Amino acid sequence: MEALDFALGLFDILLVFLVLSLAWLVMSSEDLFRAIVLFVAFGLLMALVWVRLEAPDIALAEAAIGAGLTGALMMAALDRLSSVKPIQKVAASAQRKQLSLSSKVLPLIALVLIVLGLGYALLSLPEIADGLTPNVKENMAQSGVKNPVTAVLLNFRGYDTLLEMVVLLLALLSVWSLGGERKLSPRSTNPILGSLCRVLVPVLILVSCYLLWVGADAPGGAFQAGSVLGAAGVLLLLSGWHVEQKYLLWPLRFILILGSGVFIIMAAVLLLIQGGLLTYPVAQAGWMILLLESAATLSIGATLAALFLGGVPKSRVDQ
Amino acid sequence: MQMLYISLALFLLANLAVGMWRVLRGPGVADRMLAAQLFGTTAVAILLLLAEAAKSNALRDVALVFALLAAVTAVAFVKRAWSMPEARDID
Amino acid sequence: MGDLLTDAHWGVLLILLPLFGGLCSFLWPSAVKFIGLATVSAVALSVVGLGDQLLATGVYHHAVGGWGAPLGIDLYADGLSLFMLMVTALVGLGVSIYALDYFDQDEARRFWPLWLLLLGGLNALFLSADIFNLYVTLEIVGLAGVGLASLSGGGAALDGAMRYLMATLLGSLCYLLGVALLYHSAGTVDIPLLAERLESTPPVWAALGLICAGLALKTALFPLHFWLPKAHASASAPVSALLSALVVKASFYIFLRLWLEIFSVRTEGVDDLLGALGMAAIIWGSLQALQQTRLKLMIAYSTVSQVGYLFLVFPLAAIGTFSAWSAVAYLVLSHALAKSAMFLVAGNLMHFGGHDRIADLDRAVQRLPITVGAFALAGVSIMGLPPSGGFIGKWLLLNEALNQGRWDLVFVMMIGGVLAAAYIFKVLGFAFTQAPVTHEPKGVPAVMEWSALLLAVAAIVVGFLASPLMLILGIGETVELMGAGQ
Amino acid sequence: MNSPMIYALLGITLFSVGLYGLIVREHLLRKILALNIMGSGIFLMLVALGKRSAGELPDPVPHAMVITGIVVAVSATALALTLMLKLVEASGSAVLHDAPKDRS
Repeated sequence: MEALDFALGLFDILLVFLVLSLAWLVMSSEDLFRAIVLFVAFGLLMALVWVRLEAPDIALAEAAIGAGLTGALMMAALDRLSSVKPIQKVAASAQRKQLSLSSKVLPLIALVLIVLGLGYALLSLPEIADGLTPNVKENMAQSGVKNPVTAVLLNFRGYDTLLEMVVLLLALLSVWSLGGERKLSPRSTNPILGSLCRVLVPVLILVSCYLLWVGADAPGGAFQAGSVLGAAGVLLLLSGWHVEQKYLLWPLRFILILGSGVFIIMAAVLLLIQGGLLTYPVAQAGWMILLLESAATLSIGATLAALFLGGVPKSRVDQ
Repeated sequence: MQMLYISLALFLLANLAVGMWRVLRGPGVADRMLAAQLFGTTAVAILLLLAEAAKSNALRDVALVFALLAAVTAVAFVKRAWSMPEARDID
Repeated sequence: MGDLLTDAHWGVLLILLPLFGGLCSFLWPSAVKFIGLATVSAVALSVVGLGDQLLATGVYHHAVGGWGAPLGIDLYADGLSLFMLMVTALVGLGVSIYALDYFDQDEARRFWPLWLLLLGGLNALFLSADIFNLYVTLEIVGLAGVGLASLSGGGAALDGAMRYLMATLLGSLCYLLGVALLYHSAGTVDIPLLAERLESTPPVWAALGLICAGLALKTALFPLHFWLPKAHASASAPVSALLSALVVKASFYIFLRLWLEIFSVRTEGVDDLLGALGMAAIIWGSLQALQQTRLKLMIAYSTVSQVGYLFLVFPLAAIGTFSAWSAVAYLVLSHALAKSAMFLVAGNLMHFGGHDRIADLDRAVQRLPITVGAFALAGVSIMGLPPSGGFIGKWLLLNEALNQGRWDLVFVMMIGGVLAAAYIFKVLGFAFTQAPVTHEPKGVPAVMEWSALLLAVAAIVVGFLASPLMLILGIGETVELMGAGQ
Repeated sequence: MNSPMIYALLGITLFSVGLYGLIVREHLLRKILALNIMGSGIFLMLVALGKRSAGELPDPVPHAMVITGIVVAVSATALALTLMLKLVEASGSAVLHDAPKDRS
């Protein structure tokens, strides 16, 4: 047993070292492409950290978002950045020279001080603290689900999740209000990409449904399922997916607001019936939560894919 | 048995450190991308080993999502590499 | 019927209505103006309903999901929350009416969903008793604010929006780290429970510092104001009004709420530091405002200085009196009304002349008497002259400073008033003179002129409503907390 | 020192490294990466400290908070990236310059 603990301890220390050096390299490497590759690697290792911290729900979300979608988003942005304007290099590098030693050393000293101060604060926290574990355990039977994280997300603190859906929608509204229609790229002529897509997209959708369903009892749930669905959407967009213009107006908008809409309507209905915001009747809580999660999954998937597109989508047929 | 899984996971993690060096050194975009892909594959392997060690189904799910998403990032990377073969954006 | 009205969940409605309206306006872009105005009016009525309820029953308390703290999230409204909701509804109504004519159809389709969701986020923020929930509402307010700030397009607006986004995200992250530390110190994120359980330990200290820094950044307290002038000056007029009048106040409200309820573990020094920063903000902001050649930048810098006044309360209230806290609430109210009126006036002048150069206002007073009148009235309140709302707030604060013998504060407030008079009269002066180059002005729709005037008049009228407003502010336990130090 | 505490300390170090990058690096893409690293650090600290409970299971409430936090982070990142691209289109620079004076 001791040897096992030792091996795990070694694993932890190596992992911490890797994560920290990756973060530092993301900040310090000169090349932006390299920084993004390192950031994706950082996300992968963060998912391992979540596993070590017994947080498989977060590991799933991180695997889908931190290591997957964010990387794809950054890569696409870098791609467009270099196609927009290659002249900036000169001006920026000229400005870099002006950065004197003091403007780098002072923040570095501040960084060390912050780490020391916060570290001291952390170490003076009590060794053992239960947090809200007992409260969650006590009320699990009334929550309608068996996975404690899902119970917190959709029931105990469901109101936060409602507002979170609004945040997601707001990000998209803000992106769209920046203007600019983005044409869906032409269907890719690359046969490898096409066949990859044909295999991967159905699998991703299937996995998404699985995560949604399993989320009630085991790690998984709407956010993870939605992220995987969003990844399927990103893959379709990358391979030049073709949608008719008519689906891009009303139906798309409807799916985008479905998650927050169902949440708000459910909240209002429960307020009328139960006299409380998002107070589920215990017997019905299970399917109500599943309904909310299904709507949220669709919206999250659609929103993430639309965010990846980065503008109001427009089909090429119209051109 | 558990000890074996953990030791293997540790070994693979050490492998990642070497892979990181490849990302840093380059020299080409393709090297970096392949190294990043190696990261993904190794991480999946580590996850499966940890899943076996902990007898946890949830970790197998995580490995599955990892593997799938690695493919999506790969496509995003490849698209980028095709369109800009020797891009160097210095900030 | 009477029972139905006092028993209704006005608080919950205040959150759900604007969010629902926001979704509807996104789904039916052709009816945005109708949906928008209907929603904002309904929200205003709900605030009245909530006020009626609070006057009858004291505080409003609702355990979301029926769980109750610490497991669940609680909604909570007392006099201070009601006060902020009122400010939001008033300014929101004025700006909404203005926006009807300001935006063309395409801009309106983008403006209304963002504004309605922002309104929902603000209301949720003022009603929350849970610091993690407050983080989520802060994100709603921040992202909606960024979306609105970039609405007018163009390099300057995008630049301002980007600065704002960076500042607001950094502020949120600092706040969140503070929340994490507090949660692990006390095992709850509910404000009343935190107040009971927190002790003066290093993690609580670190949390206090992080939360104060994050919120000060979002409130644009000197020297963390660097993002505000560009973001507020380059947005379109109704958006600038909303950002300056409401969004900045939202983070200040959280600051105030946490200060009153859970940061009683603080020691001396922090409040003096905040007071010193406030004084610096007043002087620096006013001097910058005086130097500006563009009207909107001048108004934005004036916000920096007026935010400074809000922070003067912390050293004064260390001894703890109700009048110091009511002074700050009064300042929030009158600044929100006056500043939104000023930005709307700036919008009118830009619409009229196509620019906002102060030196080229070109006898605007003859052609837009209502608009310039609105500016003058709003200016009276900003300068703190009687009988305006700004006067009451500053007078209460000054009185408190005199009582406590804080001559430094008295001195800075006096200087601030003189400088404010200088920059406001500079604008009025140019509004009377003829510009060297005359141009063909465009007419300004009456709705835009009158809504600006209405807000400016309101900023004056609140000066006469001191006793009912104090009554509202006194609802609930906060009074005891406010007077606790006496 | 036990392993959750090591990860918690890693969390605050990541927060500080991100903060350093945010202040020192000028390219907006780098600043966005920095904000993401700061966020990851906070999430890590939040969850790691939740493992101090006496029972077998870690505290699920921070887990839920972090999952929502990750979604907020990705939406803010997407918005920031789009805003950056628009800004580059309009001004030709992916760096926020402090303009000397506004042309009036």
